[in-house]
Amino acid sequence: MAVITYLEAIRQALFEEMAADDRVFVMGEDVGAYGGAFKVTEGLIDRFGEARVIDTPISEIAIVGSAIGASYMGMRPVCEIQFIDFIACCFDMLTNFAATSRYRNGAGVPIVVRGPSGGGVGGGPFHSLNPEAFFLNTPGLKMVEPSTAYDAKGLLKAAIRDDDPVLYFEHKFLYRRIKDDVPEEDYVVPLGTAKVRRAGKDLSIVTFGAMVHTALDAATQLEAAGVDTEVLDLRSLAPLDRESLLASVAKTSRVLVLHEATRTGGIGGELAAIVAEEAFEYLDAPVVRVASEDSPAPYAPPLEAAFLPSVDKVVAAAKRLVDY
Amino acid sequence: MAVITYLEAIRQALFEEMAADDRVFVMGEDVGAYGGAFKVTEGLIDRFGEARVIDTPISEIAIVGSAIGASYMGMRPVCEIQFIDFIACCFDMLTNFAATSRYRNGAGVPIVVRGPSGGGVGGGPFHSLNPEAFFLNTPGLKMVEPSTAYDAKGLLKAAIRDDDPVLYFEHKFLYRRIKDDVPEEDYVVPLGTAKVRRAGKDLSIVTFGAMVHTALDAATQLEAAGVDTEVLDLRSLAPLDRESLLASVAKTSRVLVLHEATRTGGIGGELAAIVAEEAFEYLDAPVVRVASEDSPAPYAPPLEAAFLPSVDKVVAAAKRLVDY
Amino acid sequence: MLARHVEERLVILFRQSKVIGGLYRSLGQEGESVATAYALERTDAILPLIRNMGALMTMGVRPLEIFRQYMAKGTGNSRGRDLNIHIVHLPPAGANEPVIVGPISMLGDSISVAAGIAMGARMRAALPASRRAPGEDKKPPLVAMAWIGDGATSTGAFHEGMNFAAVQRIPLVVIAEDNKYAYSTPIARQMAIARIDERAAAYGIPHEMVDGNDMLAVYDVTKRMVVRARAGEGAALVGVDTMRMQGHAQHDDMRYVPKAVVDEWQQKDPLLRFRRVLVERRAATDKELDDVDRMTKAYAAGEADLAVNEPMPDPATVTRGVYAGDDFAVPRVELVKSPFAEDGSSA
Amino acid sequence: MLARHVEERLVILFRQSKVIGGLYRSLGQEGESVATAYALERTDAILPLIRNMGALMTMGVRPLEIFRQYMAKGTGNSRGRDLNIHIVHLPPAGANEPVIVGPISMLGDSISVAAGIAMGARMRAALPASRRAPGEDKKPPLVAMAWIGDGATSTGAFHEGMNFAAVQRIPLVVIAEDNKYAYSTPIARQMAIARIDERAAAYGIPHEMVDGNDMLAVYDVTKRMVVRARAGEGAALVGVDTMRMQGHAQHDDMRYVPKAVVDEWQQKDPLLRFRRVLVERRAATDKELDDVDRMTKAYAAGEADLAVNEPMPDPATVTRGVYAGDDFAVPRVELVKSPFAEDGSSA
Ligand SMILES: Cc1ncc(C[n+]2csc(CCOP(=O)(O)OP(=O)(O)O)c2C)c(N)n1
Ligand SMILES: Cc1ncc(C[n+]2csc(CCOP(=O)(O)OP(=O)(O)O)c2C)c(N)n1
Ligand SMILES: [Mg+2]
Ligand SMILES: [Mg+2]
Repeated sequence: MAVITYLEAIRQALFEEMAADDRVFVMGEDVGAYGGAFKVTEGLIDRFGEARVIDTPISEIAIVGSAIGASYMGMRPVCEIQFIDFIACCFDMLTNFAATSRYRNGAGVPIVVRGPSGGGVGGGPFHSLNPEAFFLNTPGLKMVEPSTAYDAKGLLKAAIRDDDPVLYFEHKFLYRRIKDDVPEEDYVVPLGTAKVRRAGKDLSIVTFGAMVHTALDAATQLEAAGVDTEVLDLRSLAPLDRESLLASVAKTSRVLVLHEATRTGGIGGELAAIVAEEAFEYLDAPVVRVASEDSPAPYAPPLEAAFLPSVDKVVAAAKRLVDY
Repeated sequence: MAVITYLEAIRQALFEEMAADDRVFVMGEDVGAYGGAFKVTEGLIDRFGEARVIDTPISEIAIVGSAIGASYMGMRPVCEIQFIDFIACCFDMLTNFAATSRYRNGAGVPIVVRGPSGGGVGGGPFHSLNPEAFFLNTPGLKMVEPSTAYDAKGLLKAAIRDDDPVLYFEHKFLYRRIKDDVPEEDYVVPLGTAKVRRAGKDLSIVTFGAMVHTALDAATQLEAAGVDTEVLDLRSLAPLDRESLLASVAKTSRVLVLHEATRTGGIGGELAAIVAEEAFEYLDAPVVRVASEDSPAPYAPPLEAAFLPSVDKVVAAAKRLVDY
Repeated sequence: MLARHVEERLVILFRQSKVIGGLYRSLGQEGESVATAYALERTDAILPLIRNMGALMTMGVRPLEIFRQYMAKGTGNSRGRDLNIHIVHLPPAGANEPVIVGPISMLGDSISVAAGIAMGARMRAALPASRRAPGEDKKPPLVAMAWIGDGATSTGAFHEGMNFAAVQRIPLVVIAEDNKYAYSTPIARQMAIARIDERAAAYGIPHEMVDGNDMLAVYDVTKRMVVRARAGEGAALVGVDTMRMQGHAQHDDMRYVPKAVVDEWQQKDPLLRFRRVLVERRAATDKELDDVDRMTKAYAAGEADLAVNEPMPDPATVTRGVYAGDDFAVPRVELVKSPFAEDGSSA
Repeated sequence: MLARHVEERLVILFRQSKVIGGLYRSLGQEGESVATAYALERTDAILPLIRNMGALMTMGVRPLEIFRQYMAKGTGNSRGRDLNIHIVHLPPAGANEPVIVGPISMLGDSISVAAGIAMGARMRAALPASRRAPGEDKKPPLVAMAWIGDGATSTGAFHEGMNFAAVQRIPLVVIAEDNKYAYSTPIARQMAIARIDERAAAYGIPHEMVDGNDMLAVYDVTKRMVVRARAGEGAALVGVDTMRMQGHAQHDDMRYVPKAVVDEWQQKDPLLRFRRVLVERRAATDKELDDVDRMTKAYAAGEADLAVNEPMPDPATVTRGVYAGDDFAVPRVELVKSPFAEDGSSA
């Protein structure tokens, strides 16, 4: 075991998968000589050369489109979107082409599209996106977002080995802030499996990504107030691990859904709907959502702090929920 | 009053708004000489000329981008996306540019982006889209989808006069199938207002667009089975008319959310979440969603029929709900 | 100079495309689809658009497959899930078969996918022998060919794909079809250049314009571009000057096209011209060509009849095969003896 | 030949841009931002990108506005909501003020927005008099100018916007900046053409390449394009040859750029060159220029000091002004006496 950062875990996953499988390659803007805007691909070009670490033009459509083509030929491309916000530029290629290809003609598209997501670092309206809800209504795509270094590595390996297109959202706030134990030996975190980060019996906080840490901090505060909080880290957003979600609700009967994307139209709607539809009999209280405010992501630190979900907001909502 | 089709209602709204306000103009692929792929803009060019009915290159980004620019100069552009599926190609321009402009710098973007949506006409995977969930997580956009000729006209007029970017989804299945009474005099259907299409006390079906008619047919069948169904037509998807939604739930205590987009990640999640969060005490049963199956839209008629929500599926779900 | 048997092959293919294409809207421009694809090797990749059915058949796709698709049969490659010529054929790495990726409706998207296919093939060729499939080493370097309409060259997707292919020196040959209209929009409202091949000037790749209704000329120019692409000299674009002689689709009466233009192009029909050339050069007699015509018509009719009787897809399968793991069997595209079968190479 | 006072104005603007730009990464290429914008009229539209702060100031934006933005102050045009030079100024129709649309980060998007602004202005000019604002009739036809980096010309958004402007003959002048890199990516990995202005060959519009560090040459070429655009002759593109002399942003040490290249470009610094020219032509003495330098440095420092003391935005306002109706007051961009104020026209 070694303690490494979330960022290093991603880098290791790329490195090891490329070393183990010649078909894996990386492409994106500035991923080669520069090692990526956040240095996630640092050192890859030295080891694997220009042919497998491709610096592309500023062309998100071509990055994803050519990855699809290469994957048709048996390759395993991993595309970096420099900031995940720019995934909007290749939305068509992902939703219309990649997502439907297997269904239409049995032509699987084993690509990974990854990039730095999320806020909390003063990125402003164009560098703070949490895009999962954009893609949740498109069958054929898979989506993951890790919250720990362990998962960052294991989920990326699983994504690369997966035969379907996987969107891998890495939370840039966690890149260097989160460190944890990662085994030396090869492992994967299977897609579609959530994980209970903290067991509890009074209340379930269902979340993922950077918000897992917010939830855990809130749980610590709530403990002091006598509330025993369960924190469920979804890890996979598509497919969702419905069993783990429903099991947690069955246990606590109270659900707080927490995500960093803005509230209306966010993935919290889907989660709340699953609970309201399939675990209604277990519910003792409304399903509460805590999320970012319904506005674009602002730049100034005081605004961003007011915009994002915070430990305080989570604690307050959780208390309302247990008092219901 | 005159009985006109849904399609004609849209055409009339464009015609009247252009006649009343020189700042309104239309642009899109084949909207001019040809009158649009579905003939929605037929005759406009004869009356208003090429300068106000602009045939563009196949460039969805440029269509929306130039509309934003023109709107900055005080114009009121109405863009046609030939099939709404192609809105994926300008997703970035809408979500990143148009939606955030007012928030960032106070620069409003009074544009309308409209186009034929939805399935049921054998359009296959690329011509059957219901895209509302793609945009629901982007504050700054408004979205509407009419179910009647009256609303088609009134909502489009409201959208054109609105100072924010409005996505106007017209359901192509309804174009020539739906006819109703439309006043001769000018009127609008205000954005953000739902409408009870059928009052009932046992169950609320919350829906919009073509599915309103499916819901009404189901309600008729359910009546025979002794179930008194309320059908709420949302009309506006952003902003949602929460008051009408909650009022209906308070009345019936049972909610069936119905939409034509695929189930997972659809707008039904948001609707169910609102109900589960804000009307929990009224609920006597789970919030049930009926939607298209989680796959791309298939082409063959037997597949499409199995894919789409049907009257039978709605009736069956409604019965389960009242029997809960 | 083309060998006689090549010309004969061409005419058979061309007729096939004519017969089926006549129903489905490539009237007046079928020639270029056939003549361009004919410049490829059997194992190359094609990404046709809706009007390039001729290219499919040139690569050996059995017409039955196309009828199945048009009729949304459960036996077709998309099993009724997608339209007309939207078929995909990804043969095993070592097979002596073409890579085929049918259109997706979002115009322009296929260019970067085509670039990726050719790039992926190049990467495969660099894999260690142990990683390669039996037979793979014997295949010539893959060239990808994609067709694109005048209108579709206005899309951002076209631009990004072309530029990427140019920078990466990818063996991609793009056939840009100036058929005068995109739906109802005349080319002058689509671009401010007079020659469609100048779209390529922005990418620093070779480009040439050719009379699209002169099949032999189309073949010659395309062949040159294919040869240099295969030799590692990178992407190229061929502009073809032709005319869409019917409406965009069946419902379109084309009233926006001046009658004089239609009449003028009627004279230039590629079929009639090619026939004249064949006869002049004594490559075929009128009688032989009439026979070919009858033969292909009958063949097409037979294929259509076969398709008609095949079953529609089972509604119970509607959600199958969205993801891997639930692999819902996909029928392989049937290939017939193609022009490449006989002589190995098309030249 | 430019009149002396024009040259003097230019140097003041240029120095301003240098001082502020030095902090924020347009080092080595500030000259072209100033010289291109200077070819516009006071009432024209600009859509600068992040490195074109000089263009903002040339149009009269008070430096204070830029400091406010960089410091995320509540007093700035975006009220702390957006970054650096992301400001927007949409003056009332009749005002003698420029239209300014600051960058959005999605590269390429601004091109079609710029096209729409110029098209919208043209449409406004066609409105009946009763619909037009007082003073609007007296304004010259609006020309929009947008800047775009070498890297950003690879985007689909660039292509669609350029093509649209070309087809619609929109008075748009695009300044394409070859500054050798896009972040760390050298231009050779961005495009397979040697001259960036050839991007425009695909659109059938005039294009020219100019030494971007020769401010007078940049001005001359740009002015020509602006004049023809204003005369109704449509869009054009000016390619500027320059060099980004710092990393992409502060964290980037530019180790991917060979030292020799940096040294070579150091010799071509636009400021030093312009200074030499001014002195040679006796437009200014060294002493005068040193004075200007001191003056602008002091001015910038004063502006920065003002901004520092202004309040941050109130967190309670975070959701205000997402939609119309809830109009949260937006401070108008402060304009200062600009070079255009004096002589009406810049030429
Ligand atoms: C991105 C996108 N926008 C719009 C359409 C709708 N559409 C389908 S075909 C067509 C015209 C295509 O014209 P062209 O590219 O010239 O090909 P042609 O039909 O002439 O062969 C249009 C606008 C589309 N398929 N894709
Ligand atoms: C669509 C899009 N993709 C990626 C980025 C990330 N990005 C920001 S600046 C930059 C490099 C820009 O290079 P260039 O256009 O040459 O401008 P320069 O920085 O040299 O002035 C990149 C890749 C972006 N802003 N937009
Ligand atoms: Mg065409
Ligand atoms: Mg650059």
